Amino acid sequence: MNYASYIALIPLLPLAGFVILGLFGKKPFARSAGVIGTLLIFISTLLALYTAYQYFFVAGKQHGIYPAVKALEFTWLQFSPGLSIDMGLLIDPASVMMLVVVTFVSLMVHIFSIGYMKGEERLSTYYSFLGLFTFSMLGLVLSTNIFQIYIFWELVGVSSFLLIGFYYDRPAAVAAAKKAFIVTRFADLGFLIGILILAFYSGTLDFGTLIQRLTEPGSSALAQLKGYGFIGIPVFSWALALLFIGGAGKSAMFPLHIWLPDAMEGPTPVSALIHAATMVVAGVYLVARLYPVFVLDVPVLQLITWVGVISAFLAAVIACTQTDIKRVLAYSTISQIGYMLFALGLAGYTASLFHLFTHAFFKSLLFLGAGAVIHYIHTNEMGNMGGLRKYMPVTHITFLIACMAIAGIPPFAGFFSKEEILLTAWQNNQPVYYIALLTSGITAFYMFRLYFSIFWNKPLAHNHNHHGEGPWSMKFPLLVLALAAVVVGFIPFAHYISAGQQAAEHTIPISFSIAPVAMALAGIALAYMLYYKQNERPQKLATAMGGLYRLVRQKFYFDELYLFVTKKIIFNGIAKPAAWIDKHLVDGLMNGLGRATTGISERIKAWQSGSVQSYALYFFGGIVALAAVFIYWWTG
Amino acid sequence: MNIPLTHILFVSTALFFIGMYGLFTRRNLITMLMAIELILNSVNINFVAFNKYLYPDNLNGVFFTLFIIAIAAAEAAVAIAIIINLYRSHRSIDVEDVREMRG
Amino acid sequence: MALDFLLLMKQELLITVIIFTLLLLKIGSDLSNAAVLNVANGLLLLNLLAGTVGNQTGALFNGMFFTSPLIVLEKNILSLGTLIVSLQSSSWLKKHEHVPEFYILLLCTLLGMYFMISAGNLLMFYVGLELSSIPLAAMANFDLAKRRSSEAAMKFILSSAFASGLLLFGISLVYGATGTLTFSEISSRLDGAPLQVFAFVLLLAGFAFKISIVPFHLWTADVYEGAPVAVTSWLSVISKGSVLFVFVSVLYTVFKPLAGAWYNMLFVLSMVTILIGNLFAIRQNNIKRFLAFSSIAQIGFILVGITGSSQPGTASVVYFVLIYVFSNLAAFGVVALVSSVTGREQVSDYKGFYKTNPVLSWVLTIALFSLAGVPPTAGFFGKFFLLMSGAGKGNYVLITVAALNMIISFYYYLRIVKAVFMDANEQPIERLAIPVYPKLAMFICVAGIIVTGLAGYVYDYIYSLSFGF
Amino acid sequence: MSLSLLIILPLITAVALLLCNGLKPVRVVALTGAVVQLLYSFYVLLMYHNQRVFDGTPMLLQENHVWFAPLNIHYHVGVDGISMAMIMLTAFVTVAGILVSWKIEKLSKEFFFLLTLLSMGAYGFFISLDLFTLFFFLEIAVIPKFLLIGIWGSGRKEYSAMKLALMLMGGSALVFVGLAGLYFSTQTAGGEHTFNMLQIAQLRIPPETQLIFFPFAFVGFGIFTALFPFHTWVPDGHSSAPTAASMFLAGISMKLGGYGCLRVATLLMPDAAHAYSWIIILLATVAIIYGAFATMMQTDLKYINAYSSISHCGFVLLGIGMMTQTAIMGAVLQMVSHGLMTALFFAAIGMLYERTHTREVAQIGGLLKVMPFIATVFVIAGLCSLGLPGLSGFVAEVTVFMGSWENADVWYRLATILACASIVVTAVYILRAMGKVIMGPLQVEGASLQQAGALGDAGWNEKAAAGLLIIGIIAIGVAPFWLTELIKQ
Repeated sequence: MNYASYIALIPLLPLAGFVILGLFGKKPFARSAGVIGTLLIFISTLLALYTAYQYFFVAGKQHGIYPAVKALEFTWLQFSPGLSIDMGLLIDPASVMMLVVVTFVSLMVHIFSIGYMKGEERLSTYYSFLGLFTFSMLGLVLSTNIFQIYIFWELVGVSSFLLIGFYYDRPAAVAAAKKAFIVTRFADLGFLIGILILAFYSGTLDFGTLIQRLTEPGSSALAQLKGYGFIGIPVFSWALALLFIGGAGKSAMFPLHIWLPDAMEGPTPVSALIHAATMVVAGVYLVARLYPVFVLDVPVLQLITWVGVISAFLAAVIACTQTDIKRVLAYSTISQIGYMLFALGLAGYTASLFHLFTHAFFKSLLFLGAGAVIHYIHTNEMGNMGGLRKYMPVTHITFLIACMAIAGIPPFAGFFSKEEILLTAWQNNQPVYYIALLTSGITAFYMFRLYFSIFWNKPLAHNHNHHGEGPWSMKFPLLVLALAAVVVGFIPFAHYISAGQQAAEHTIPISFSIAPVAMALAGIALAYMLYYKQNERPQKLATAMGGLYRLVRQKFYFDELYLFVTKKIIFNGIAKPAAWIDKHLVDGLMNGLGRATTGISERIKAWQSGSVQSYALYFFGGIVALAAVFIYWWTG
Repeated sequence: MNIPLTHILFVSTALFFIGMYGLFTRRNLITMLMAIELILNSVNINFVAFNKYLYPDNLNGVFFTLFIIAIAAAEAAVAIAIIINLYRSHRSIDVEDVREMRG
Repeated sequence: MALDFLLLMKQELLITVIIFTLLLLKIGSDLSNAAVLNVANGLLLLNLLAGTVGNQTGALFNGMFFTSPLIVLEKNILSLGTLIVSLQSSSWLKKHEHVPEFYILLLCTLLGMYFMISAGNLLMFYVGLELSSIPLAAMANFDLAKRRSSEAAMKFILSSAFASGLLLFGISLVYGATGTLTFSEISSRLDGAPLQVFAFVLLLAGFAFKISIVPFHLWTADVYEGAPVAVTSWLSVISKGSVLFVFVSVLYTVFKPLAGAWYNMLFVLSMVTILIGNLFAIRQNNIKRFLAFSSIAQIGFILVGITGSSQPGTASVVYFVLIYVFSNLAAFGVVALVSSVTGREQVSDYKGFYKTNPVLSWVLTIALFSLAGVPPTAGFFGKFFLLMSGAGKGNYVLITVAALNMIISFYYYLRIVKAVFMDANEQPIERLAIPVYPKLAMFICVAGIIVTGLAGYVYDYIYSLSFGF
Repeated sequence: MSLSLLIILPLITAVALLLCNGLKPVRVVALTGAVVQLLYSFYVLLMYHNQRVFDGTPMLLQENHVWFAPLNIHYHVGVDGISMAMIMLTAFVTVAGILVSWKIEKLSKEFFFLLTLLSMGAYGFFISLDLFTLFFFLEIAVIPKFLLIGIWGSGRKEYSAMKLALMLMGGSALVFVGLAGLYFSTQTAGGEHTFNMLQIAQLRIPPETQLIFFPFAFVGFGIFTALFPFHTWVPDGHSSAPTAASMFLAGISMKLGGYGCLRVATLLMPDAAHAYSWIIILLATVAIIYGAFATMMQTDLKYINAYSSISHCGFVLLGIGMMTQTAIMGAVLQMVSHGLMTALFFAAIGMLYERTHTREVAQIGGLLKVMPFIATVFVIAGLCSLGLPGLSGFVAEVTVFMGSWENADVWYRLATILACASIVVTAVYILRAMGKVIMGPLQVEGASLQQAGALGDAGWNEKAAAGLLIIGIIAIGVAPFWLTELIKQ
């Protein structure tokens, strides 16, 4: 079966959008940028769906699994024989799934943006950046080679930077964009070094070969990796942990999560696309990609698990105290990705990817809904909202669906995937299970806190809105995504996507679902109590919690900690001395040589006294010295 | 009468250093010129003495002396002309007054 | 014999004829200055041309006088330099009352140099040396009314007399030690005894005085500064060049048995000379004085080449002197023109020079670059070969010191360039018209600077004539 | 059609420039010369490709003429992939440099003359196979810089020009000693010493000799490429230079050093290079990290780019010091990439400066609003500098890292990791500058918002210059395989 011809088009069409709108955005396409961009991604989406159809239903399984196919591959950069960066298109269940998710969500965001960004001066720039991002993300998911994934990893990073900083004249947006890029760059450093280690010992950068070389029985590469150590830890663990740091950075995992909430400075549709559905799950995807390798090292899996759990819990707690609706959603994203990661750490490959899949839909729906709200009311602050259900019926309903989905209320999508994850945790690690269960309760609470605050609570104080809920271009994506949030949970995910050979199809016992659903309902009930009507209770509660509340409200002072490290330690402690040393010591040395020369020159001026007698004396002295030295001391 | 060569060389060397001393200490330009003549004369004595004592079979040394005397005369002539000219502009033939250029 | 005599001594004879011609002109007619200049330059050109034909190796007067293609080449280089100096000084001489005398003195020194180069005997050498230096003292005083000119002449004649006294003392000791004055015999009788080394040191000092090796250099700057520019350029290029030629051949042939001793001496002297020359050159404000010290540093580099004591050694020294003639005379040409028209000789006077005199500025810059050793000017090749010759001995300390000293020398050459191109000046030197003769001289110099280096043939030719051991 | 034409064409251009009169002819002649040279470079590339198919030898299109027979000095030129890459770089940067300085009115004839002379030096240097020829062209390329900075520069231009010239001269003095040492330790079949690099490579200099002369050659060339601690000419020189001169300096001139370190020092004296590699790596790592941190504190855009050049050139030296095939390839890639990128960066800074008359980061902001093209150029240069995939910087850095990692020694690895870490620091300072100058609220010191808003965007010449360099950067970044194929031996 030959995929190459059209699969290559899936990422290349958005790229074409980027190039066309980037170069000619000003003159011919200033008005039609949105349509052009949307059209291209629409074709991409159709092709992606067709690919999925072809892959899952036409080609089907071979020997009980869906085969991994390289639709296209060429050498991009040859390092040494056997070691090269190859660019290719890898088609396997995970990548096809991601293909669908990315193109679909991207299409929705493109459509939504037509309405949302209307009147924006730099519309073509916006759409070209969206194209660049979509291209990069698609390249990332289709990677055949660990370096290819790194390349696109960086590219999504920069598109994220560009889009966060889209409103470039707002200092906050600029700061957020820089923060996002630098924090993820720092994580990517780990990724890069991890790649270097793995590549050196396994002698390849290709995913397939790499996995095969490391997992084959009696693998010499694995033996070497486990044999050598650095500071008492095997190189293998270093490599995987470093790779994971890369993933954690992109996925905003604790303690590298600080960039994601700030990233909300970008246009809201961008947040929906990049910071909810696609780019931030790249870390999960990376670990999933190399899952057979990660499985070989238990300590790293545990690291992943605990990072995931802690992130899930902490982010959920922080989300309860935030008042900026996009920030709440951002923390909820961190929390949900934490779920996916600890599921991976606990061998729940399918569960994790399933949650990734469902999360993409309901989270982008939440963001787009939030976008619609912001579009309507021109503020992000929860305190300024309330009673919007009357004005924005479509948004209200779809938002509610999404909230139910994320809270894990059956039969919405989130329920199924979260259930899988909790089951995995229950089976493998009980403490994690309990924390996760608690977290899911908190999730339901803060989501409904958000929901009630926006749509119920106090009535809208003054409505100076002249336009309605928004054009159809905004409502349509909400409806489509809401539909998806309802139905995608019913897909028999495990049938299609599973780790390695075992196609583990199992059903979850009904009895297991009782606890999580009960937790979720409890959370909702609490939110209802506190936020359904305007009242004093939340305030009182916050006061009662005192220091704890402040700690959480200030996000555990992570930003301040980072600020301290960068400003005080790196800036004042390293960079300033370096610049000083360069100016005064190193350059001073060079200038000093010059000064010394002129100084000596000035000092010996007196030799040239102008008196002919002293000249003769020097003359004679020269003879005496020469004669003395060369006749008596230095002969031969 | 047999004066050894060393005696004569001693005289010439003494003359040489007397000339040197004169050159270094006298401030009058003419006197300095005379001191230089002393040095040249010490060389002359050397040549003649070597010729007489060591290599009597040719007259290289003696001839050299003749040339030195002649050239010294020319040199003195030019030098005195210059000193006269110097006196015109400086109104002095003290070497210490003639050190405008230095450094 | 008669024909041999004519052929082998043709340059000396020709110069003598020219001297007498000029003498007769002086006595017999009252030609205008311009006419005298035309005649003199024509005769000098003739002299240069005569040097290029019918050359052969041979000795006259029982080895007193010796000539070979290399020697003829060396003389030709001097003739060329003389012609250039003469062309350049025309704008100064035109206003002077004693033009024929100047030429007579000049040519007397040239004749002295010829004899010195061709000398096969210490007596001949001494006569040539004196003939080339006594008239120079008179020439240094040629700006009769200027205080500094007199001072320079006084310093020169006293120092020079003192130096020749010491040189003679050395010669007398050599004579005492070997019993001969003939070069070829001396070298066979030397064995490195302390007395001989001492005699050599005295001789070396005599040479060192003429070519300004530190610490025998102190007269140089004062005399260069005080003397008229034409005389300064003559002193710094032709006079030095001639003594260098003799120095090399004397070291390589006569004092070959003392090579161990003089190698070490030159090793030390060259480093000291480069360093001191550079250090003094850094802060000079008078451009002539500056060029004096820079030429001292140049001598240090030449000494590095001489230490090579090989065929490349001789070749590179002769080659460098040729390049030095072009480079230094190009610089002096500009200085002479500026000085003769405006009387300004300070480095600071040259600020903003490029704005008013672009052509002169470029000539000066190219000359300075050549002196500094920047490609593609010939100076680069000259210095490269000198240092390579020195490196041939395997003494990399010397080479490294010399090479690093190039940095300092760069500094002061670039300082002038900076003044010319970059500095602002309230009263720059006005736009100067360049008369024909100086223009011609500059053209020759610049062409020489460019061609001598890039055309490998020149070096090949010099190399083929050279000798070493 | 021969390789020497690469030297002769600029020479003709230079002479033609001297004969020109008036602003317009001068510009046209200079540009025509550079463009013809660019086209001819492409032609040479083509010839090289064609010949390489048939001919197995590494050096192609050789020309060998005796220059100074007594010393066995030849005019000997030829190209291999590395020199071909450098020639293309030079051609690109030259055209861009001339385009950027289109508007220069002060002594424009001299300006373009010196630029052309400088490029001639670079071309000659890159094609030389004889150490003498190489040294000759190396020095040719020094003095024009002095004049360019001193006459057309800004700020403390005389001081910077002098510093640059003296330090580079110091470098070439050391190079000279190294070359002399090499020369005298060779002995060809005919009993002569030789400067011929191909012969020297085969002769195998005795290791003891290598140990003596390697430091001279390496440090000497190293000064040209900002080897720590001899890098201090870089910030001052670059920041005082006029735009085109900065582009030449960082884009071409610093590459002379890297190329020399590789070609002369390392490849001709491999034993010594191995022995000293830890020192090279140490210095390179220090340069990378320390340069990056020092950059963070700079407030002048040109200083930022100059210091970052120190850091980036550290990668070149690191690659050379690591001595693996891949690392060396990375070093060459980095030279080409950095050449294009930094030239672009300086071009962008120059364009900004021309309009805002300040280079202080604190005094300008939000320029994307008024000059989108220049701002975009700036962003692209910045992203290339911080190693974004798809632009050339990434390819080069990654290749250096991969190559460095091939050394299994722990300290080498540590150095590699530190070098990798610099990409984060690079991101910090690039984004800081970018965030302030390009993004944020519009601000131009000394101009009201209205005046600032009226500042124009790039003219055709600036667009062409930037476009040319960006094409190069993207061509390498998107499809590095053609370049690595070219470089590979």
